[in-house]
Amino acid sequence: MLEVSNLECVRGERRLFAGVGFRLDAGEMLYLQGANGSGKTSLLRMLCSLSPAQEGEIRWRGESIGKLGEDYRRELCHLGHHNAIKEELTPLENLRTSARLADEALDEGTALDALEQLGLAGREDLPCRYLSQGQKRRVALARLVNERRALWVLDEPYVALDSSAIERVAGLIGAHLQRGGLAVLTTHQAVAVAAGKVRELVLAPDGQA
Amino acid sequence: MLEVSNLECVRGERRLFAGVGFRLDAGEMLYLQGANGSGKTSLLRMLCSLSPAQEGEIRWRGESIGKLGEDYRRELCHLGHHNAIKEELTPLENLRTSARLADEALDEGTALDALEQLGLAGREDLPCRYLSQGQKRRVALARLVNERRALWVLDEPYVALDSSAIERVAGLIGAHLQRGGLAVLTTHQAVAVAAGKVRELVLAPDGQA
Amino acid sequence: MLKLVRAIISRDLRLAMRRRADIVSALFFFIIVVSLFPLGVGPEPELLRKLAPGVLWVAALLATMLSLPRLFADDHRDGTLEQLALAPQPLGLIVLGKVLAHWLVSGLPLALLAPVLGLQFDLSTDALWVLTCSLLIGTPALSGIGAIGAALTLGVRGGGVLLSLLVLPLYIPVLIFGAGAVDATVTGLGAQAHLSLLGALTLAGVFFAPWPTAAALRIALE
Amino acid sequence: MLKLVRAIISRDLRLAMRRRADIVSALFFFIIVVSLFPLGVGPEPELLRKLAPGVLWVAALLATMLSLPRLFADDHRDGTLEQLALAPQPLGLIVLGKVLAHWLVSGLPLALLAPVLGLQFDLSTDALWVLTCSLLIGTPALSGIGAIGAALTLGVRGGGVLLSLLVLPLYIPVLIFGAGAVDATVTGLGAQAHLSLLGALTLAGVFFAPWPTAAALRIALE
Amino acid sequence: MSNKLINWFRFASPQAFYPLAGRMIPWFWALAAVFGIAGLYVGFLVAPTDAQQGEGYRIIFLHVPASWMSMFIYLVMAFWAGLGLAFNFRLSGMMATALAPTGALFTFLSLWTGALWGKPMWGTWWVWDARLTSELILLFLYVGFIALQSAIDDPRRADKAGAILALVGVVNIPIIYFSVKWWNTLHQGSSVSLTKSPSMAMTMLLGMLLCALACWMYAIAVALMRVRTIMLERERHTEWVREELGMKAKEQ
Ligand code: HEM
Ligand SMILES: Nc1ncnc2c1ncn2[C@@H]1O[C@H](COP(=O)(O)OP(=O)(O)OP(=O)(O)O)[C@@H](O)[C@H]1O
Ligand SMILES: Nc1ncnc2c1ncn2[C@@H]1O[C@H](COP(=O)(O)OP(=O)(O)OP(=O)(O)O)[C@@H](O)[C@H]1O
Ligand SMILES: [Mg+2]
Ligand SMILES: [Mg+2]
Repeated sequence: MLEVSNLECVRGERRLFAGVGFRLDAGEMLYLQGANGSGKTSLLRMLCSLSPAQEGEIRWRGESIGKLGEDYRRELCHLGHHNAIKEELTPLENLRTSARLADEALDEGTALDALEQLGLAGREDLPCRYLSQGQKRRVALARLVNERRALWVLDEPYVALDSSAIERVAGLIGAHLQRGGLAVLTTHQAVAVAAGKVRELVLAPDGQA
Repeated sequence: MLEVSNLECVRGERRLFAGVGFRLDAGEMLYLQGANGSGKTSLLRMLCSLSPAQEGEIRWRGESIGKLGEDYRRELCHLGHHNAIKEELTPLENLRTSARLADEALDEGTALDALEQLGLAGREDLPCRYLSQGQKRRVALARLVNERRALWVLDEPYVALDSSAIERVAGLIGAHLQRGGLAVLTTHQAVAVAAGKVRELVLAPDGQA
Repeated sequence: MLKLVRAIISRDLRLAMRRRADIVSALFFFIIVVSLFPLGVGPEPELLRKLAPGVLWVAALLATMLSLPRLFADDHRDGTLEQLALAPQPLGLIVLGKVLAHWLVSGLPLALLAPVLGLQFDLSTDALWVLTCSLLIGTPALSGIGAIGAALTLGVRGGGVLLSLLVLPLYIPVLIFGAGAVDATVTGLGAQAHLSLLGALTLAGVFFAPWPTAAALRIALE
Repeated sequence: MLKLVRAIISRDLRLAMRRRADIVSALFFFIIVVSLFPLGVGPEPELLRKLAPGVLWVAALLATMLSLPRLFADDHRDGTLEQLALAPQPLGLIVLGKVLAHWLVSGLPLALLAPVLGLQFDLSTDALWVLTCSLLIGTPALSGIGAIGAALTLGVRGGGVLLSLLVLPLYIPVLIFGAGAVDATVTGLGAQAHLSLLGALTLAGVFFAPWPTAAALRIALE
Repeated sequence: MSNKLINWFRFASPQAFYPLAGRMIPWFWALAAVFGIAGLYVGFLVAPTDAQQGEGYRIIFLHVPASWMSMFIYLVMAFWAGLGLAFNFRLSGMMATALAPTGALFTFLSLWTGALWGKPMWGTWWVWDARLTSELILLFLYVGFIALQSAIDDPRRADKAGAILALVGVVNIPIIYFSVKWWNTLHQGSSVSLTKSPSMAMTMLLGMLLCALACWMYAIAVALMRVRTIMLERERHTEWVREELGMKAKEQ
């Protein structure tokens, strides 16, 4: 489904990586590894068509993602270093608004349930600015509970989470793969994801180009 | 040296913890644990006298830190969730400015050496906004290399770091303890710190009060 | 399509309600600037009446401009903008929603408050009417044009003031026709021509501006 | 002590140099606002000459005010402010350094630019001199007073506009004496009295303001 | 035909354009000097004193070409910028960046000479009429373009952001040009028929055209020089720039 070939990334005068290619099919996960600054985030942003690829091609269901445009974005769920939650809104509001903007309906019961799964019961109505670092991340991740889009691109989802939360998120990813979804994941905390086939890709330490 | 007794923290209408007490002597480290939102960051901020303690007392060398004021701050090094680096400045400039503001001299050679120890060689002169998440954290942590103040208060220093960087930081903390320093540390990624005696304190999961 | 625009508007309005201080303060800024000028200029009533249209319009313009940097900056900082850019719908529509919400929160209250302030300047009822109309018609253009500037300076260090630099010259025509309409009424000429030009500017501003804005946002995200 | 103040000033100046666009754009904002008012008011040269002192001073005030929100916000967001609050020296001194740096970057260039703009308004050489002097003497007070407002609104959502709300009324005395000094010169009276009052305001502003500011910062950090 | 096209695209790469520009610059300078001298000669020595305006009207030989160039350069700049945005040519962004300061200069000149002329003609340096105001906006657009580009340090991003601003600002050009027709303003609409005798109109037209050509050549020469500097700066890490600079170093 997702094919990447010969991708290259240049930042400033530094070539972060070149010739990166992989292929991901339904139910598979790519576990992207590499030292700090090796270009993982840059690669993920290219996958999301947020930044252009200098060289190489990214294809989704056989078509270049640049051409697909909105059709590609409709199947894509991205979670970056930032949480993309509003500090003024409560977790519940955050979750429902982000669903609405992604053109999905999410009723209150389902949303509450998702928050509870991430261990945020009792905090649904507290504005997010009062939450702790890890709780904010949990709110961002609660989106994944009802997310049915095919491709998940997750940049260090486990950051700031405690171990029980990490397990729960790993469980969500596993369930997604079992449903036939695809996932691309970076993390410095190796955590086993139960189901699905995991491919690994290691970005070589930089400074070699 | 550092004595904490009967500390209580209330946020909104929620009592995060109460009756927390511990004692830390030269060469010892406190490893503060607890689930997301259990109040670790809140506790550390109290230790730094950034927020007042509703109840209980914190003493340093036998005197209340409120009374000591500047004398206490002169012996304290705090690293929070935020990196406290300026995106416009280069790692080198960031390191030297923060030393200058802490009233310490840091010549260029030493600073470069510190950056190299954190694996930032080659990035000394790149404005920090271009650095990756982990590299930014490394810049913040490079301060620790030449830090000789007695008490280190570190809030999740390992976040976003790759495993080699984590080891190096753990080494720095170990060396600090061996020099007779004190450290208070929270992290969700259990990492062994080589030297020194480690006390553990677990904040009970919240929602019990 | 319309659903999305509505969703954005309702989200932005809700956020604005949470930060109500923002709206109230923009209004107070407006009031203070309007009252400040007579203070700097001197108390002659004749002079003041002459100043009124210009001062009111410039104050409205500055009040709008001050709220512009945050139009996208908050969303940018916390990563929401990235999510919006990845939404399946065209980004231009989302921007349109944000522009409309911005007007509801900044321009509309100003227009409604203006006649009260105009009273202090001893303006005639006619002139007050035209003032309100001109602000109602003209302020959406300010939001639209401002959005382009806000997107272009997004993430650029020192963006706030650079934004004013980019946007103020583009505001000049709106100011000329807006203040001109009131002036024309004060001096007994019809305001019709000015108002329809203002309307044209607004239509162009609101419906054309979102597209370059969306392009600029994508560039800022790169 | 002095070393610390110097260190802060040099750090802030360096940051300002990195974001040079900021300084340049503040100046352009000043220029644009000064040219904008006549536009709204009308082209009569007699009227313009009367307006000049008020317009120039108000524009300087607005330009200063626009740069205020970032006085502490950047440091707050990235955690530097926490580090500064934990520094062994009194926070008030650090604030003093930041206030002086802010003046060097915002007030000083405005004061130096003002006479050039005043020329366009057909002001006499005397009036231009007094204008520059009044700005040189008065703008530090703007930075000092502004710092209090910036600290009080730090981290408060919608702080930017709330800040104007808090600060503008406190700026009024500075504006009155500043514009008054120029006015007095234009009308042939001496500017002496106004200027010395302005000086007193500045001394009070710069050396008294850092302490409440420091207290407000500590509260903002809690 | 396809051959020609390929040739064109060859010069769209900085590497190929750099030496070409270098060879052309002296020619443009020379042409600018020739046209300039000729224009000034016609303008100051041949053209007769105006009956109403005295000698003061001769400022027209600077004012009109500067005004034309200010608008024309903006159009060219917007064209290059748009091209860069659409097709991602490296060269076009550089061209736009290189043109902006010259355009700003001419706009400034137009405003300045206009103001100087306005004092004797209208009795005031400045009025807020449509043409003058829109020309002032043009200056701010140029300045905004330059400020925006210099505030963004990634050149590709700077190019794109600048391009959007330039394209949005294009609406201002027809406003400047037609403002004298659309609104009833102080500024005169047609210039060449402003004098009475046809022979004088001819010499004036000639002088103005010569000055305009001189400005044109000057603008091209300066833009090419600037674009060469920009190329070296932006591509300083490529092989050809290193060679270029290395060769220079050896020559000296
Ligand atoms: C600062 C003030 C002024 C500005 C910004 C300005 C701007 C311009 C511009 C943009 C043009 C070229 C447009 C065109 O070719 O149609 C132009 C042309 C011209 N201007 Fe001005 N102008 C100013 C003042 C004046 C004054 C005071 C006079 C004379 C009384 C004057 C006389 C002319 C003439 C004769 C032309 C040639 C028109 C033509 O090409 O047919 N301008 N000016
Ligand atoms: N203008 C520039 N010049 C040189 N290097 C740059 C420039 N911009 C970015 N870089 C480098 O590009 C890399 C970006 O890496 P990226 O953020 O993709 O890393 P990452 O693999 O996600 O790291 P982390 O694990 O820390 O999140 C960094 O090494 C950074 O130093
Ligand atoms: N106004 C409030 N009302 C109720 N609860 C609040 C309020 N403000 C803060 N809290 C709660 O206080 C706690 C703050 O926790 P703190 O940031 O100290 O957690 P932490 O242990 O550092 O967590 P993490 O591991 O995620 O960093 C959170 O559980 C938060 O929900
Ligand atoms: Mg990363
Ligand atoms: Mg925490």
